[in-house]
Amino acid sequence: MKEEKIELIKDGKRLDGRDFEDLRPIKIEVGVLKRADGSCYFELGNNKALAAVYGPREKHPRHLQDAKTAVVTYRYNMAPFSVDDRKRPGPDRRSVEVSKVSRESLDPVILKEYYPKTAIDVYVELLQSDAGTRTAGINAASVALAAAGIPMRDLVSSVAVGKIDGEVVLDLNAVEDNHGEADMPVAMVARTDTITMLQMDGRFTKDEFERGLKLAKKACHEIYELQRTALIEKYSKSVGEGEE
Amino acid sequence: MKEEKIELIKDGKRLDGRDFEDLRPIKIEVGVLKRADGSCYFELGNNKALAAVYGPREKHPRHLQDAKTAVVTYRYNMAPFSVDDRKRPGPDRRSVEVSKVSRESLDPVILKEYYPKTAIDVYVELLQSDAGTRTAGINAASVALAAAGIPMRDLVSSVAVGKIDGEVVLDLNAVEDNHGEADMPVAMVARTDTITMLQMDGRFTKDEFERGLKLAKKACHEIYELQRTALIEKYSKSVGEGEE
Amino acid sequence: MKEEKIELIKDGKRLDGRDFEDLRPIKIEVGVLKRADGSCYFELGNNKALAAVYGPREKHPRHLQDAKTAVVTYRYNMAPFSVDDRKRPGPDRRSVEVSKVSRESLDPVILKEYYPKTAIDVYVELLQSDAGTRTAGINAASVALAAAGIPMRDLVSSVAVGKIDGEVVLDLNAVEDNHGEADMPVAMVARTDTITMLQMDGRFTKDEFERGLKLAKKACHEIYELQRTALIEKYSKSVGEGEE
Amino acid sequence: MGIEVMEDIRKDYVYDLIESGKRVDGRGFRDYREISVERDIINKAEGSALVKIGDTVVLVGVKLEPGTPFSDAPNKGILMTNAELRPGASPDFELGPPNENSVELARVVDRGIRGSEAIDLEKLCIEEGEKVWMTFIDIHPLDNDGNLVDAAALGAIASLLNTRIPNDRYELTGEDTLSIRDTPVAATMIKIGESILVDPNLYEANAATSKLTVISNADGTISGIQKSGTDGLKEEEIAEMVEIGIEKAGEIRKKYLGDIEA
Amino acid sequence: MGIEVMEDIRKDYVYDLIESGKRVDGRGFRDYREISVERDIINKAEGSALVKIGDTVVLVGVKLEPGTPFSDAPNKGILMTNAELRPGASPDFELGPPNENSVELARVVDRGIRGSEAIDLEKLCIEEGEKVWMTFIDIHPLDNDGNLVDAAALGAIASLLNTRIPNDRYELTGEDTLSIRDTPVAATMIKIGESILVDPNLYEANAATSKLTVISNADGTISGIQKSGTDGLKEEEIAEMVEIGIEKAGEIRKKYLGDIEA
Amino acid sequence: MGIEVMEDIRKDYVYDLIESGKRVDGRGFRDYREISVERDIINKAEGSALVKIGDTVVLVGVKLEPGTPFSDAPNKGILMTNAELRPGASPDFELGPPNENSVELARVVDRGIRGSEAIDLEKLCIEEGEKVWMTFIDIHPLDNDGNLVDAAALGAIASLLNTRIPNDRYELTGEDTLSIRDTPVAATMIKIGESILVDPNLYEANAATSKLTVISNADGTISGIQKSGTDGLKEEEIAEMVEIGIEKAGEIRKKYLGDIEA
Repeated sequence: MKEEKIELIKDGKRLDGRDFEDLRPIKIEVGVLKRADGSCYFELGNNKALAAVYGPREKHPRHLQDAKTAVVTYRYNMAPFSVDDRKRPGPDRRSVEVSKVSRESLDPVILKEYYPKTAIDVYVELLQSDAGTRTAGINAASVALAAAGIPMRDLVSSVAVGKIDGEVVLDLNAVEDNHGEADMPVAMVARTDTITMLQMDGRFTKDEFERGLKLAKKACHEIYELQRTALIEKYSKSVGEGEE
Repeated sequence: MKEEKIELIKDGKRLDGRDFEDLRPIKIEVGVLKRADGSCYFELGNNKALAAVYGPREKHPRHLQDAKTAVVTYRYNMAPFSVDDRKRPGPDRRSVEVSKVSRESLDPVILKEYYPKTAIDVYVELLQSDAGTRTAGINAASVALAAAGIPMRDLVSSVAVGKIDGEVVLDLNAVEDNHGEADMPVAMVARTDTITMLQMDGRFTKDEFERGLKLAKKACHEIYELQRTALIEKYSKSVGEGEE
Repeated sequence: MKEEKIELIKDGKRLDGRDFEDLRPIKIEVGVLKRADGSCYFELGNNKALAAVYGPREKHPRHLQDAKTAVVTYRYNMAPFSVDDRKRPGPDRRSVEVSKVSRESLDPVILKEYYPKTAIDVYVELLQSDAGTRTAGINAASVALAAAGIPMRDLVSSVAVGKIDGEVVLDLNAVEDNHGEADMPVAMVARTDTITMLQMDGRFTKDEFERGLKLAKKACHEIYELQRTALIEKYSKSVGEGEE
Repeated sequence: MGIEVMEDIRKDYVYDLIESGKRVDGRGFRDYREISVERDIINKAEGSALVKIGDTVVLVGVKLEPGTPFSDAPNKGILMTNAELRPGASPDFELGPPNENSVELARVVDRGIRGSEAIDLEKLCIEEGEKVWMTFIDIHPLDNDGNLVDAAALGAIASLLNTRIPNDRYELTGEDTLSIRDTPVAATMIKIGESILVDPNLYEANAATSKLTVISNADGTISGIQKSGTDGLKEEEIAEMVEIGIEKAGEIRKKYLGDIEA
Repeated sequence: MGIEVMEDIRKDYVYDLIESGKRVDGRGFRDYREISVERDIINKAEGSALVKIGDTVVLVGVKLEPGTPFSDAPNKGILMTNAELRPGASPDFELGPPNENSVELARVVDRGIRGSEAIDLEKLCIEEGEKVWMTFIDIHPLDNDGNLVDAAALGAIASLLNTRIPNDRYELTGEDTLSIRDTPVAATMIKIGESILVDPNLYEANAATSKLTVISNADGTISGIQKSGTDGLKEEEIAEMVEIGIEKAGEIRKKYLGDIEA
Repeated sequence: MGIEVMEDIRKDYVYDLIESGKRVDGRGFRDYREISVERDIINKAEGSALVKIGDTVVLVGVKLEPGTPFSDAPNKGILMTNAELRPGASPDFELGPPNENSVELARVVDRGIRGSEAIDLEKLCIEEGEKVWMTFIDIHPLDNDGNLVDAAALGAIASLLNTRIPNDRYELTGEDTLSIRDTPVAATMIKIGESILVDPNLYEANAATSKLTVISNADGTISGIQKSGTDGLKEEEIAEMVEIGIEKAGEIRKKYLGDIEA
């Protein structure tokens, strides 16, 4: 946060022209990969996330199987060229933590008990990053799980809120994140308003926190509709084209 | 050894006021941890060692089980803040070797054949270090094993001897170790005078070596009494308090 | 390639006095190790390669067994002191690739189906290196496999060709390799002229490539005879000495 | 299998008790276990604290070393927070490199300190662009009976408040005390059934499916939140937990960090 | 076991088809699947290309950073080529550090570029002996339906042809475009039965026991060859494959890199 | 299981034989197997030696490279001793990073050299605080038939005695021979039953439950001791072993290092 102070809000608008409560442009493509059982490409502004889902498939080695439920893994990975300074390949502490909270964000909706002893593996690649990558990844993964035919209670939708120049705003981009005062990624089951991921850093008053959470909730509803629409379109197209 | 020459003995006394054959102050606490099956906190001068013992418990993965005996592991670890220059976390070559010789120092007294296919795991944390850490660790581990109820032939006691300013002395501290001429850590079953660990570096004449070994032997007897007393006190207190 | 231009051919001869189509001196010793099931020491000029073969033996862990054939592993390793700048111990990307292509160079001749579920392990140590190490390693390994009694269709022989000062020549040494224009290691089953390894880097015209391949072929036949002779000599000696 | 059955029984027991308004150790839902904080117990560390919350024991040590600043912050010291779940502290901890739990523990504590700007990193600059103080906070759990994160966060700030800058050792001059501007304190809650409990012990933590850690500052602002676990929480529940978290942090701050001016 | 039986049946099917002169997807033996190359799609990379060959998709990104030259080449930039077989791209790829397949993929692509001297490394010297541009080519397969190497090699040279030197980001001056002097293109062939097939798809690649990749340049010279697989090849077969490889590379170069002056 | 039974039988055989005063290979209890030392066999190394003790073969190579001194010893060269138990040397050695046995082997050899101060590290200073010679001793067992440590230690000192300083390669000036001031030699003994045996071969080493290595110098002083194994030793036994060790080291030194002035 705050390397040098730059003005992030001018005349009531953010640097990229957005209002405080605007999402960046979103683009969703379902079923973009051949090999994966389910996949989704999700763009959020300049973030490009690709999720591939495999499973339910045999979990090996066997001693990692769970006799009662499927074991869900989630690997968030930034491509080396996805950021200004090349990222060294391989997991780092940040990606380990992001993978954990992302997995937990999806865990409540996956009907894991239907497939004991199996693995459901979610791989999320960030091909380009501009802040908000974990939320883009969760949105992609949620759709990819559905596309893979994994039985789910519902979709999960995710977005971050933050604070820049003293204002609570939606969906920070990288400049806003680097020079802002707080960032709070949220994931939720939009239909039931159940929060499945919540992290925060920077500094919020309790009031700002509550306003932020409401803002995130509203945006998650929007994202949920986009996710649903993308899945329905894909499905009707498949049916229309006689695909399976 | 010997970065720059400093006088380690003045008027027949060592820098910390000890005589040649004096141990540093020792403090032993038994059963200091809740989760471990047995534990011991052992202070030797400025060394603070904590041993936790788990087992006998199932050894996994299974292919590492021994059908005839328990498998003993011993991990010696220095906390990052236990030394002047922060130690990077994780095992290094020194700790790998110390763990090996420490395990072998205890191996002869553990009745491993009573618990085939199991694991007996000894974890020793050096929270503060001032030379002689492996001996403090072995003393702690030996008591923790007994406290865990692991059947043992006897306790193992350990101390180092060394050479400073040409004199064979007991139990070097860090300044003496860094500027001294030799260091020799010894572990033994005090009651049977069986030596179970012996290492030496620096330079000793054969005579110095023999005198050193005798000095170590004498000190191990002292330490043995302290270990025994600590265990008895703990045990009587437990009984007294109606604890188990 | 080409650090600085130096003249590699003078008066039609190479710097070490060889003609274009000359191999460096070769020395082969069979059965040089006691512990290995088969072994071979192979010198090619200043390269010193030692191959040790173990197997067929039980493959563990079991989940790596193949129910139909033996699993062949091949590890190429340069000793730290085998090169001018000390090589850090442990596999690097180069040795991983060399190990793969070397294993594949031998795979076609090993009758792996005779020993399902087993391991055949080939370990090649480069004790001194002077370009052409992978070919020396394959030659050593091929003989060591035969010496271990592993059933084989035939021996594999290997050599590199390259281009220096515009000429296609056989068996580059390190100076030639560093300042040359192309290098192409080849392995083949000499008797059937079947190529089992082929790699190339630098730049060749199609014509140079074809001439190079012919040159390599001719040299592999020479090497094959040396390998065969070494095995026969060892065997007759063993019989003569009443050894097995 | 036997172990799993035991665990299920234990979870049921914890649940049933809570349904009837009780906790396994008799505490109220909003009560912490007994807390103690001992400072400066490791003389090799620049700062240290041994924190006990019930039977949970965490040792935190702070070390400072000169190092090179990051190129995008040439006049700032560097903060590194690390946690190792040493296998002696619990039968559930395994040998090996940091796993997702130790990484999360370290990063949550780190973000709390960073977000509160408790350490004035600019004061840790020795020579701009060349040399700054690297501050290592090492979290070393000794006994895990649940709620490591609150103990670790409390240990971290307690250590920092007593940290000396080792100018002498590196033949440098400058201020000898680390300047600390705020006191972030973590409070962790779980939801079991419809109840919210603070400071879960190990049984409770294992029985719970969602957990929320709230890190808050002297002025009541929040500088870190982390939800974990496999179940969701409602907005109202979270709001309530944040409220409780701030209150509990205030009590802990007053009682255990109160003697220190921040 | 079930899976292995399936695989054997599939291999037999591929074989039988080829014996009768056909390929599983109806192509001729010397035909590539449909190829597409999209450039400059990752704005954080200095150069990038998304290459599709049939259903195989590989993303390649190029990054440049200042670094220290090797002591034996003080006036030359450094080229590093890396490939990660990300587990999302195939059920056969596993998590973990690079294995022999990813190492081989990266090294074959690397040697093709190095052998052709496509990059003028001397132009990447910033200050002799002190600072040079390090050029990282990162190969990131997204979907593996066979023949990753041709897609990766094509993606690498396509990316390089559009790579900008990020002088601004590092407050340096100099030329802003990477100077590329040649266009190495890989063509991969397999032998099944007595037939030679170009651009094997995944079924074919799994059925084949030997594979040859030939990397050739604008002038028809060869700058890389790699045989892999567990069966040998005859000299005549290799000669034929090299010939085909050069021809195919020429077609690909003209069609997909043709708009660029090299 | 079959293997374990075989091993037990073999151990019993070794024991019984020793009880009757014999060794498996017919040697006396105080006899080494045949030793040979070949020097300077690796021309890429600055020093090297191939040591055979019976069928045990160890190759040791010494490399020197300029490097940065440790900050607490700015005028001293650096010594690094490394051992890799290469899997070709024994069916018992496995691939992978150094394990406790290879670490112990390297460290015992290292301590012997360091304790004897055989290398004058101050003479390896090139420029105080800036540049010193880093001396790498790499121990590379080729065939393990027991007692690697004595072979490795002998190989190390034999290599060092012939080590050239590669000033030319690094365009430096200075003395070209490494100054060696002492010749530490290791002698290893085991106890089987009530007998002490020197230079255990593999069968004997496997049958023994305790082992003692004594490293001693030209003047009869000791510069390293290492006990290993799972059984204890009595003070008198150790004293006897130390006495024998010094004597044996003297014989080896005279015979195999005697032509060199130390």
